[in-house]
Amino acid sequence: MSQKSRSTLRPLIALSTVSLLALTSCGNGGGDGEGGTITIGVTGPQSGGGALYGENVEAGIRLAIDELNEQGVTIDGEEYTVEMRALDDEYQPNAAATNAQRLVEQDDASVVFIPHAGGIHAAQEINTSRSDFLIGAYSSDRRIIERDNELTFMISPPFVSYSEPFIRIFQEEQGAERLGLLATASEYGQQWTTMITQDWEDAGGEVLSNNNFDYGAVSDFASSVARTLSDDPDVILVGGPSQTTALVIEEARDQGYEGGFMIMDQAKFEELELFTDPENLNNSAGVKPVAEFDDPGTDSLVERFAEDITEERPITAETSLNFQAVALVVKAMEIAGTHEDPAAIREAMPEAAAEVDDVFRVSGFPDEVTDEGLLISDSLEGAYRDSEGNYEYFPMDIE
Amino acid sequence: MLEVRDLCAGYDTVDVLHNVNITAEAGRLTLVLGANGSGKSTLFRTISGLVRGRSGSITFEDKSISKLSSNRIVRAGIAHAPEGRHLFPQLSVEKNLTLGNYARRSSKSELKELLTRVFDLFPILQEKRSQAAGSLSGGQQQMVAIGRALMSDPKLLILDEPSMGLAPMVTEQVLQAVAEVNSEGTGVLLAEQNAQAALGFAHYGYVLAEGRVVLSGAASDLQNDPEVQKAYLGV
Amino acid sequence: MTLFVQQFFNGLSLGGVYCLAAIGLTLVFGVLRIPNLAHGALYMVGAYLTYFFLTSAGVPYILAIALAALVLAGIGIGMERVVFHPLRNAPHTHHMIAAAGAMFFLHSLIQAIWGADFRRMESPITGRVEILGTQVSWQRVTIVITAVVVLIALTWFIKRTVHGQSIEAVEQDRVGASLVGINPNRVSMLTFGLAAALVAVAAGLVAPINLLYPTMGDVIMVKVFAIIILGGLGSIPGAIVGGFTLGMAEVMATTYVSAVAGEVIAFVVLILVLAIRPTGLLTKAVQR
Amino acid sequence: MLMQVRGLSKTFGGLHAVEDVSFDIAEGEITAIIGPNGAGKSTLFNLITGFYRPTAGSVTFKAKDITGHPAHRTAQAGVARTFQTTKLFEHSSIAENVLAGCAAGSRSTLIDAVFRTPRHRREEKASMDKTLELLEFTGILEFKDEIAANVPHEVQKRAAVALALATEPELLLLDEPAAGITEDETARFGQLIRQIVARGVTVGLVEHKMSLIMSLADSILVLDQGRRIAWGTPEEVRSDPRVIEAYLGAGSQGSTSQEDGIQERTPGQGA
Amino acid sequence: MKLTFSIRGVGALLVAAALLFAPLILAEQNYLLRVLITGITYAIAVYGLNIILGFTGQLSLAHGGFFGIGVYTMGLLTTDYDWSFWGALLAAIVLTTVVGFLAGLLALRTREAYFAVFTMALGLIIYMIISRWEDVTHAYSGVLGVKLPENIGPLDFSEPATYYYLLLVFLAAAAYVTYTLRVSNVGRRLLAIRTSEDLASSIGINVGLNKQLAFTASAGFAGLGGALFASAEGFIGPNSSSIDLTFELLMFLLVGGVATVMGPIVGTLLVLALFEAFQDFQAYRFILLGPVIIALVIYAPQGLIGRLNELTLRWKRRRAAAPKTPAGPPDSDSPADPNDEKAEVR
Repeated sequence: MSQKSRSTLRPLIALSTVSLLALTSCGNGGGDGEGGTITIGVTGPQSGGGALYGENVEAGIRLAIDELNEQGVTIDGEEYTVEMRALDDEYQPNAAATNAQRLVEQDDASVVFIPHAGGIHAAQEINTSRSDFLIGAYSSDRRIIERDNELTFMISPPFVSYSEPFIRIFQEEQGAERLGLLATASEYGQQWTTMITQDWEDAGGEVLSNNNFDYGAVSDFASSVARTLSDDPDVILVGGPSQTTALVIEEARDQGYEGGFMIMDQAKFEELELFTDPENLNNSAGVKPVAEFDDPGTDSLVERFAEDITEERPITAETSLNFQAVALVVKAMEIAGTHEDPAAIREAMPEAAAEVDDVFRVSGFPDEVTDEGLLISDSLEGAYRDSEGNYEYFPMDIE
Repeated sequence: MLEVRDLCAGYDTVDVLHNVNITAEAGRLTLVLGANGSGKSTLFRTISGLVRGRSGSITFEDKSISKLSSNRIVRAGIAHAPEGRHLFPQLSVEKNLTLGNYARRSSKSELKELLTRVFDLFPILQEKRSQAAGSLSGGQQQMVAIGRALMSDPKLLILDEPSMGLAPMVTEQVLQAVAEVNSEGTGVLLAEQNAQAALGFAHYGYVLAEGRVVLSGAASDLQNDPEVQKAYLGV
Repeated sequence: MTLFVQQFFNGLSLGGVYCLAAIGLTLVFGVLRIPNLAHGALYMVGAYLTYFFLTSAGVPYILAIALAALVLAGIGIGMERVVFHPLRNAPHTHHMIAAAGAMFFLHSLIQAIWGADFRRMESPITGRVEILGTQVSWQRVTIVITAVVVLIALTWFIKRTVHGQSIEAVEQDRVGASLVGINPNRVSMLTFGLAAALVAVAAGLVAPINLLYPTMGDVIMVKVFAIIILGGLGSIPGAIVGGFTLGMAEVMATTYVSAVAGEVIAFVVLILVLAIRPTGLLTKAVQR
Repeated sequence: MLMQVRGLSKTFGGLHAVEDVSFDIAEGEITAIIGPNGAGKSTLFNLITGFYRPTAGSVTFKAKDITGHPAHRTAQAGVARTFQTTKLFEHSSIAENVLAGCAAGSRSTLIDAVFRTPRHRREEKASMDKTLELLEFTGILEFKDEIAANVPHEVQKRAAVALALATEPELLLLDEPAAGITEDETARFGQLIRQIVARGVTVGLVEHKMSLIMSLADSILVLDQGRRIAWGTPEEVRSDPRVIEAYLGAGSQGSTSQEDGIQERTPGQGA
Repeated sequence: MKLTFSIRGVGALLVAAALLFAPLILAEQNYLLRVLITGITYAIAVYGLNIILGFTGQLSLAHGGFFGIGVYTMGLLTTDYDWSFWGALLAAIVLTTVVGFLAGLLALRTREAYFAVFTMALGLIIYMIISRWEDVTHAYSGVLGVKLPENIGPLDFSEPATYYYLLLVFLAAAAYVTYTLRVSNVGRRLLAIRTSEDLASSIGINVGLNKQLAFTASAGFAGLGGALFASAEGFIGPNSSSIDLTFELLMFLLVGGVATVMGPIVGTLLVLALFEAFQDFQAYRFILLGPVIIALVIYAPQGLIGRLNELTLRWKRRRAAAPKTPAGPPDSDSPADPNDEKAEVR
């Protein structure tokens, strides 16, 4: 009897020991005292369906930090090393907020990067009240800056910026009338769809049946594609994760579709090209590939991404925009003379925008940081791949 | 051939068998009598490895089988047609029968021979060979159960109350078949409530009551023994 | 009309994949009475293994699927031994939770090995064929043909071979099976191995028209549960009929109603079936 | 008559498990149901206690028709039962088992329990008293804190009776109460059954151990192949040729001649 | 019996004291307080799960869904419809209870694995509705600005510690109800059903009705937990109704101990602490945690508290010089089923 009970108890003892150890280790996760380290916090999906996305964001932050440390960071006359601490939130809003608070309290982070709208919203519930930290919001959901949260800056251009040039290309230049809807059924896809539907109709076009479906949950999307094509559209809105988007485009081409695609900004041309025959992408509008920018730092970042992160996939805006944002925020710390006061850092950001080193200017570096927290770049462009497979770039107004 | 010595067995906190001693000779028909609840089924289930004995020994052809699993025991030559039959109801009669040969893995021709033997014994099964076993009448199901046990070409056939739930005429038929199998040289260990009918065929008999052997003897002797009646009716 | 024919083939290929995935689950349930929640994770591992053999090892496509099936069968057997065998006498709750643990483990493991990236598995089978006036890709034709071939082979295995028969025997009567000399332990392992192999084939077939990622099995698992409930837990013909029915229903609902209808139809069917006939539509009333 | 059973039948897919069985259970008596394996005794039990719904016939308890009532209503009406394979709440202590029997009949709701209303406290007290009394009555008080699965079989048997008695039945139906216990234990169990009757609870039982039945029962119902073949006092039943035939097969006349070659064995002695 | 209770009582008191003083100890550690707050809202839902799983033995996989209904009732009513926290809280409980009742009518016609699969489908449908019915739930956009409780006199619930104590009151209520269930006739009726439905109905327990009530109450608790969660978080999204959540709740319960009083809270906080601790393993923590879950189920299925209860009982019995323990059943591997022995003809 006693033998049996001992063996049954063992896992429990192990479990409680582990958890006790873990709890005590929670307490001393912080930096090595004042002066030495600046911690940049990140909470994003590292597991589950969004893991790759999270990895890309982290890559940008890590590359920026490496570069910064090479150059040296001096705040108020003192040398600092920048560190990244990333936690997994599995794309869950409440987990993101919890992580943010943990990063702030236990790792002394004063800036936390969050790459999804839900997590940003949840963190905004606490970042000016229960805790005190600056949110680096990587999401193009405009509500983020409309909440008047003083400690948020929005890294990616709001997706509304794409609507006007997209419609211009297809409606005005090509005379397209019938718009099919085949985007992912996520929050983001729905917002995009609503926006495009309204703008397209306002511009005099016809919007066909909504065939949005969850790119992550459907095992075979041929039927949604077929249904969209049966309406005979001139152009189709697609978009979600690049890889799935590529398959949707390919399926449509395979089923004989020859019209154009408007590609939501979540998908990137450089990734799409990897997952389907690039010819399938002809006559599509979307986000300009990072490598196509000719900003001063572009080439070096592309190279370093391939060297330090991976050669298996190309660098995308998820990496480059966060790369830029980290540089911006650290520069703001230098200008503000503090790495601990989020409000001061935020306040210094507009000034910092002009002073960031060229090596961090990669893909439309922000020229301006608005009062509400939007990073605006005059040089940001969209991309159109014509029927020959050549890219043309068009300017975009961030609004 | 089969020797059960001082066997105790049961389930969980229930002891069913108390020091049971039984011998089944090769080629003979050994009868185990007893009212229900007397432990016949438990005895058989212990022999065929479905229940582990708590103590005592079971040897078959001088080898101990008390630690073997039931598939090993079948391979050793003991086939058990259990109470409740435990057929594969949705499989055809023929499938049920061929599965009976599972442990033996006989060659095709041997299999055919065994099958013919069963069909000779129970001609009705040949007619119903492709029907689902579960759709047969009780008597026919019992025939399938016996047939399935015979398909392993056993040296000892254990039959647990083959007459249960059967009409007297069918019982007669089934018992006749058992006698025939026995006369062809297969040892049989048979449990029956229907003592009189079975004693007519048997060579030797044991009477179980409340998990103990209370009587044993040549079948002819048991046939008119009032003690048998006492064991059943508690007179 | 072309749309219908097109969708019919889509439904057929989807149904074929569902079938293969569902049969394993239903077999495991029939023999061990376990609803194996890790089945979707096995599907995912199967897809990655096919990917590995095809791209990294350079094995031809169909052979890659076969190899993946073989390896996954081993994993399935291991899972039976390590996770479910020790729990064979435990209440069903425990199985489900342990299976969830196994599922989380496999997700993490695959992510650790192959990363969280979406992966595209290019099928060497390209091009299209015209059937009844519509273009159907050879890959889909391959799916349907392979599914049918595997289903026939499986039926032959179950019905005609000794090992296959032992599965059916244990499913129908455990005691009877022991008495004819069938080792229930071995049948459990065999069933798990077979189930894993089948789900690997399903995954290998569908991978080229889909993407690989560590949580790719989550979606299919729910559908597969819907299928085996529809067909009756433990029933192979039920899983086949249920698989094709659901595949077809999903495709047709997406085409003629809406995308959301296609997504929810599995659950609606599930709830309706359980509400009307809790033991599944195609099961005969089982005697107690 | 406490309970009247008339023309009770039950078929399972064409098989007549119980066919046209009628008998009475008289108040304050012990009625036994016997028969060979598969005679339909347990089915009859399940029909009377509402676990099965009869195909035909009626069951009247205290002049009220309870035919086809679900099991819990039958129990609430005053018919308690035990099961063939002793059923207990095996992970609970013996006392908790009996308390469960008290709980079944209690009227108190969760609201009462949460707010500890007087009714709740009264019932809790009464339940505990009743439990202790029943454990004492069945002679297993010393096991009250033991987990049911761990106690000897005899104790389990008695606990099952205590549990059934906790529902305050007027009729207690015991399904093979003496299966799997030794002769001494069986004898003691017989005494317990008599004491139960002395408490004013009528007893019906299915049993194989003839020694117990013959010494205990006031009347015996004999079933064979689902039909009633005899119903009467132990003496009547014992000498009824149909009963002997059912048990021993045709041709047995209960001959008294004793011949040589028969070794009589005393229990436990072995070969 | 007295001694057992006192040991268990001491344990319970320790946990209670730890919870009570947590905000003081944690002081400025808002993060840990936040983990605790989230943990408590989950634990309340776990108490709900405990009622149906622990007391009637039916595995419900719809509880993530019920939790989600609570989350969204609170979330939507206090924002789009501008209800007060308290009104929305009541509505959340009532709505989940009603949904639970209706679902129970269908679900409880099935048992065991079927019940589990049925409720899983139910949970998924709830999730589908929440994540797709954009006009009402805002789907993936989520709901911003869920209200905290309105101040009561000097109590300012925007202060995390104050809100924490409010949650503690609800938690205590949930634990108390569970305790009461365990030691009262109502709970005994349910436990009876869990062990054997036949035996339960043989002693006059209306199995169907009691299961229905248990499932309903169980859903209600999940809704309460969800509503409190929504308010605590401020922002909610469809994830709070997902099947993953169901499995997390289940894991909390299993680690703590099914059918115990302290199990849900101890299990929830312990596992959450583990999750937080293993954050450094990031995506790969389940390579470790997966096997831990399996090992727990195999080696300690009664959970931490269940195990402790057993040990105290055994210790107590040894001290009391227990009556001779009968020999246990042999370690048999055979598939024998004692019921077969005397099976009646079907």
